[in-house]
Amino acid sequence: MSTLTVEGLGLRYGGVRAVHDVAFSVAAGEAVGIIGANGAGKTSTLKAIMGLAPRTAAVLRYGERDLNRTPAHQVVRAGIGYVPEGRHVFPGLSVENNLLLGAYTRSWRRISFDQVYGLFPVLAEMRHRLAGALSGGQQQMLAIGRALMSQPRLILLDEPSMGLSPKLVEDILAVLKRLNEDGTAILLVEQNAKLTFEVTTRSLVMENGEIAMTGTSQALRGDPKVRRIYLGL
Amino acid sequence: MSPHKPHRRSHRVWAATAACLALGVLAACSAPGDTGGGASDTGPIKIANVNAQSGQLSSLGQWETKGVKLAIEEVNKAGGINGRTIQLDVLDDQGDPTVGTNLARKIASEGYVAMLGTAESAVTLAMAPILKDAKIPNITSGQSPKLAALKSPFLFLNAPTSVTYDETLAKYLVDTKGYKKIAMISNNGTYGTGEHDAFKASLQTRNVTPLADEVVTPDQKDFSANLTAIRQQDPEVLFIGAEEVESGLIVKQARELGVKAVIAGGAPLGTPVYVTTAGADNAEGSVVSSPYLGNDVNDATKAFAAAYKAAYNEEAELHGAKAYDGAKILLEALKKTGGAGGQALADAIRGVGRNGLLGQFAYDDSGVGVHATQIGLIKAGGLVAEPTS
Amino acid sequence: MKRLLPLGLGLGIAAWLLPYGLDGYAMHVVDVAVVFALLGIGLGLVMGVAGQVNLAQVAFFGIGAYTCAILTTRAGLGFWVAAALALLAAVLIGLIVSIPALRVQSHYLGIVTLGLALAFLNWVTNAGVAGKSEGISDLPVPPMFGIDLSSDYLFYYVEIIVFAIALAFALFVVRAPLGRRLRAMRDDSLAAAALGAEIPLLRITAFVLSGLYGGVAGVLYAGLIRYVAPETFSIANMFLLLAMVIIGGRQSIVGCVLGAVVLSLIREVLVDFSVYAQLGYGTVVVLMVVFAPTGLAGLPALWLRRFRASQGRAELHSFVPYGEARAPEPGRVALEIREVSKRFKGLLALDRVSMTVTDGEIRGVVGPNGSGKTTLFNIVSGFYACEVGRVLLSGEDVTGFRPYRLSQAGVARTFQNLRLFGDLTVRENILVALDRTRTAWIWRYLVRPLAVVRQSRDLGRQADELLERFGLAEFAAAQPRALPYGIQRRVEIARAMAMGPRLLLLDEPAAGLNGEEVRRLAEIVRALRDSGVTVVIIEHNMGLVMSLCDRVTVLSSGRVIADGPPREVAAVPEVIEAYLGESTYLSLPGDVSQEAGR
Amino acid sequence: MQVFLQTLVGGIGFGAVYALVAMGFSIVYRTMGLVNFAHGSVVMIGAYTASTFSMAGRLPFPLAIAVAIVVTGLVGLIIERVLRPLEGRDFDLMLIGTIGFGTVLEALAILIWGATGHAVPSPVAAAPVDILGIRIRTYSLVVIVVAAAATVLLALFLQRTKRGVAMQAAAMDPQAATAVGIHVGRSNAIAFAIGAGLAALAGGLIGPMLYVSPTMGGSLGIKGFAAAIIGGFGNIPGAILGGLAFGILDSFAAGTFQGYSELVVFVVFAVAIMIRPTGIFGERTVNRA
Repeated sequence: MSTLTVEGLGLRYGGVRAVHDVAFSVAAGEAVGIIGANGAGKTSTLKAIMGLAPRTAAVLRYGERDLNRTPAHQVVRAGIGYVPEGRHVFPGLSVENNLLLGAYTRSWRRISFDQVYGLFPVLAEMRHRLAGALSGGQQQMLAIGRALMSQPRLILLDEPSMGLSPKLVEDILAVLKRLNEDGTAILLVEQNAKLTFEVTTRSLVMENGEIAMTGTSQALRGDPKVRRIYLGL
Repeated sequence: MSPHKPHRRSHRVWAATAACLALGVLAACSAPGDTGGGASDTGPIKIANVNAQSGQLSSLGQWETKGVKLAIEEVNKAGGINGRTIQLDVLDDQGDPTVGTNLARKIASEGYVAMLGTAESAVTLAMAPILKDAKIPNITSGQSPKLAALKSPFLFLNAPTSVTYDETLAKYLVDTKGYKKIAMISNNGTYGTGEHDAFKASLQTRNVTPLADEVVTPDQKDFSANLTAIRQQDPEVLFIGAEEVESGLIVKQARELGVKAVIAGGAPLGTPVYVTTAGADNAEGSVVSSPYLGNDVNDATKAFAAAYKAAYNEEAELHGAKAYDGAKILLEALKKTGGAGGQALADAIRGVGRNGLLGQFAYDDSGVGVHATQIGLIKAGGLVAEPTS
Repeated sequence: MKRLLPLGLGLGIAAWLLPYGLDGYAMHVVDVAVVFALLGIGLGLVMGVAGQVNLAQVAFFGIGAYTCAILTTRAGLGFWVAAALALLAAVLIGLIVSIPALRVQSHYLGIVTLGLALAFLNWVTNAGVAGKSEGISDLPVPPMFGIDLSSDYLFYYVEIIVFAIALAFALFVVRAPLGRRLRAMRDDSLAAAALGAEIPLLRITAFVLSGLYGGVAGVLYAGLIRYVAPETFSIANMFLLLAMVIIGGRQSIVGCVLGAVVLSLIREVLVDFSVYAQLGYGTVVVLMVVFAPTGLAGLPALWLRRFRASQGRAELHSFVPYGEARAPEPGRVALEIREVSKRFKGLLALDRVSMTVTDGEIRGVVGPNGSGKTTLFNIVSGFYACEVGRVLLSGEDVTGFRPYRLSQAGVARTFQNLRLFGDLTVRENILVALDRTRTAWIWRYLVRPLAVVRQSRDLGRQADELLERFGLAEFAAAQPRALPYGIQRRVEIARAMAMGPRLLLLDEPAAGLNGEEVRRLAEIVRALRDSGVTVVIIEHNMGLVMSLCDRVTVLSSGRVIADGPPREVAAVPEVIEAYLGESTYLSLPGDVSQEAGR
Repeated sequence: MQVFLQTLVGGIGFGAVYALVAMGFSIVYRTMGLVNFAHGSVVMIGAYTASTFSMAGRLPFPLAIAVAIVVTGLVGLIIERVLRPLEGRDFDLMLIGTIGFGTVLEALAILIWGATGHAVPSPVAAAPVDILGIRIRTYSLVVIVVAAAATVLLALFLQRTKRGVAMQAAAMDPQAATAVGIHVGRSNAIAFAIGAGLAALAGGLIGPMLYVSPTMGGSLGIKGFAAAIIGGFGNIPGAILGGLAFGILDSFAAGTFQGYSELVVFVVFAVAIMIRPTGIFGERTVNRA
């Protein structure tokens, strides 16, 4: 089983230091959260892991695989699925094509949509619609479904709750829990602390590109310092 | 910034201005310019052949150059003129009049005694004033009536002007064949415009008004609209004033659209390029007005064609023959002047009465030497003389 | 500049003496090269300096030459009268060709201008007055006090004098405030507009200038060759001209001249190998574009930069507060936003947002991602039009004003992702903002150049003062993109302040700054407020917002969900929900309202 | 009426070719955000290759076109590789770079095939179809059918194949595409090669309608580009419609304005672009903002 290990991760956009000296790990089957206010560097951390932005890291490995030396389009082949912030489905393609692209690294001959359609029945109904025509919640489901199509052992989710109604957030929450129970490791980036704490066992709090706190989700849930970091008090 | 500096700067500016003025005076006193540059009396005799060797019109230019080279090599093999060899320099005008004027200056300042070419009337027109000032005779392959209209004593044509071509054509079509329903299509390039004006004038003298007078651009690809308008008039003859390729395209599309008229035009219609572009079937029967109808008209043309074939391994055609004639006339004149150029050479050219490949040359004061063309027909993909009735 | 004077003088003398060493043909080649150099300047101005892809330069050239030819041969005008009218015609055509530039840019503009150049070519090939495809020959020799200008040698002197004046004027314009604005527009037209540049007028100006230079080149061509024909103004020659400018360096006028002269001469040398010449310059253009986009003129700078990198580093100094402070009028409203809504393709980005900012206030605008903060700024600074609602500045209705008008009305802004003019130095960035004159002022460049020089010097002094105040003096000559991010942020604020605004909008000014830099930023913003500027600030760094702002407006999903002093706002349940998740989650030890009350 | 219809038919025949050229522009622009001004020259190379192989090489015409598609595809890959460092950095510089490439290709064609050009016999010998006095060239029909087939095949490729779907995805959202495992750079290169291949198809088809010469790419390229813009740059159906519109406009202008047709065509084009810069269907492209 594979563990994601991150040490000394840094990322700059132009001259901006977005992430600095971040270290953590996600064990196989574990669910870890990263929370923090806007601009704290959460999204950048995920992008850095996926290799979607030029990064520096002392250690960046997933199991046996050195992600530091893996080109971005190969990361998914290591068994890591990614749900980007703002969903980023392919708007001009049908739902089914979006899902198929999720399985880009696999053969399309014997592909099954069962798992995804089982988790999100609504996607089965909409399978021929263009992804751009879906509602925000459906797009979020599609983005998660797309990531699942690669049959990842670790899935990185970036703000899956953004812009969704409480009911939909609950649904997503349930799905994430189920996935985790089935053995998929989760790294969840959220601004919504409550949601994060419900899904994860351990969380990191980021502020200004650095890790400000770490602890079990249980402990952080009661810590007023978390709120201060959020509201800048 | 200290307050003195601007002052000092203004001093400098003054100094500069003064220097410039001084230089200006110097320049006015002794203007720079050529001291040498004239043709020398020893060494090879330099002749320039200016033609497009690159660009769209280079096929024409390359034919002309082949004809010229052939003539020069013959003379050089025979020992040159007064023991001096002829040095032929091929200069590329790229079909651009500006480049042409550059080359005219080059010719004037680098000791050339005469110039052969170009095939492009526009380029020749641009060069003419400079060559005239430098007193350098030019035998051109252009055929625009405007060349003759210049009446430059240093400009000669190695072929008839469009007026002659089209007068012959009109005479044949209207007077001989009795066609009255004639449509015209011509492009607005130099050649096309010249043909258009000359043929229309020839028709007018015969009281024939063209049924249609379509003008196209040299770049045009689709002639549906123009040809359909022509088809509706149901003409007996379709006159084409355009270069080889465009003529071919027009004829091809005309036949496809069901225009059955006899195709008629100037020299371009006598070329293989026209025939292959139009397709041999479509070109069949085209009436061509040309001073050079083929390689087996007489002994002279046969000899020329054989030499041409030997040198370049391809069939001789009009443009090569034209240029050959022009070069021969120049060489004959040079023999008379003993290699000297200038006014003497121009006068000598005017005095040459060559019986050439294109006919009997006799220069008038407009610089035109040949005053007649013949009618030929495209038969089985080749040009043959119209059996005179 | 002063060091260049002897060099220029030397070159001038060399140019003056040049004909004495040339034969007639070489002289002619040089004459033609000078014409191309003039064309190159024109293309450099419009494309390199103003960033407008113009493939109709050769048509401007043609207009100049043809007008001259037509008026002298057909209308019988004297050469110089015709020349003057030809310039006018070229300028007019420049004006007409600039109209598409007001609507489209980049490759669209490229194909439209190329099409218009073809249209021109088509017209001269057809029009009887233009001599059709044979062109017009026998243009008169330009008269010149008895000097025979039919001699290429003497004509050269006319050319070189005209060229010197044209070059000097181009260099003057590029270095003067107008050129700076044009370059700013090229680098970032949005930011330039926010600094008060009237973009449409500037684009027109660029085309008019290139028309003028094309016209001058055309007139000289007509006088030199005394024959015009369509082929000279063909697309092939347009691409050749383009190659000259790219190889020489489009952003540098001297580079354009260099490219034109070098390529003209090379073309002449290779005249009998024109295909290889074509192959050669095509290849060089591709290589230049990939490896040396600044062209020949940029090479020294490219090498110098490598050399300079190893030298000592400049230092950022601390900000010196403004001495004189304008006391805010209590209660006076600086900015009022009334019920503003904005919709993007069905998404309601702003939903009846209202807020009132009083004079001398520092107002924070916060909210989660996508809550509409930047949209609000874009409406206040005129980048977006709002369908519903009004924006009032000190009581004056400015709804729907263009950015430059708002800038003139005293609104300055910075951008979330820094929009400094990358190819301008720090000092020039400041200078662009300092220049508050209207673009219409440019007639003075022709009529009263000295007034321009005086104004230019004035602005320079102010810029130095401002750089000093913001502690940026040592970076004056640096290009912004070479500077650390924190310094770039400071430059952007200095640039905004250079406009002397009443209202300053800061969009995430602390993004990417470290703790010390954030502290200094807070100091600067306070000092700016103290000097009488009202500040509205969008920020994610809540610590900064809480400590700096007098009041905070919280947006969520395009609606205002709270408005008030920071501590009060932080206690509003909706705010916490918007930030942390559900509000039920707050009922935790140490109730927020208690904490806020402390 | 007859003139009108015949002009229309003629315009459509050439419009189909413009449409193919415009499609090449659009697919490259849509996937890479690159305007390839050398496209016209690639068309010319395609025309030469196809005609040379069919005439001198005595290959059957469709096979010769296939060879030409391979050749221009390679040319496309080279252009893409050389200009790749500029991708997403400086749009105008890329534009000028492709103009440079156009110049180079033209010079190469002159060196290889000479400046003169050659006529290409029509591969279809059948007589024109006559419908109520309207003549329709058989070869034009062939061109229209092939163009339509190419469009359908391209659409099927983009919609039904893994590579095609992935190419669209790479164009819509390069980052998300990378995250699912698509090599975006390679995908772009293939798109460029397909665009260049379309150029060869257009060139090969137009050879027998015209005359193949080194300069033929110039006006084809400009008109194809203008057609792509008229239809909505980057939009495949737009390219088809734009191509046909441009062909028809060209034909009618030639009939009505004679020698002045080009002036009219380009002025109309300039005005149309100013009124609606995004063309008929709106611009479809990767987001370059």
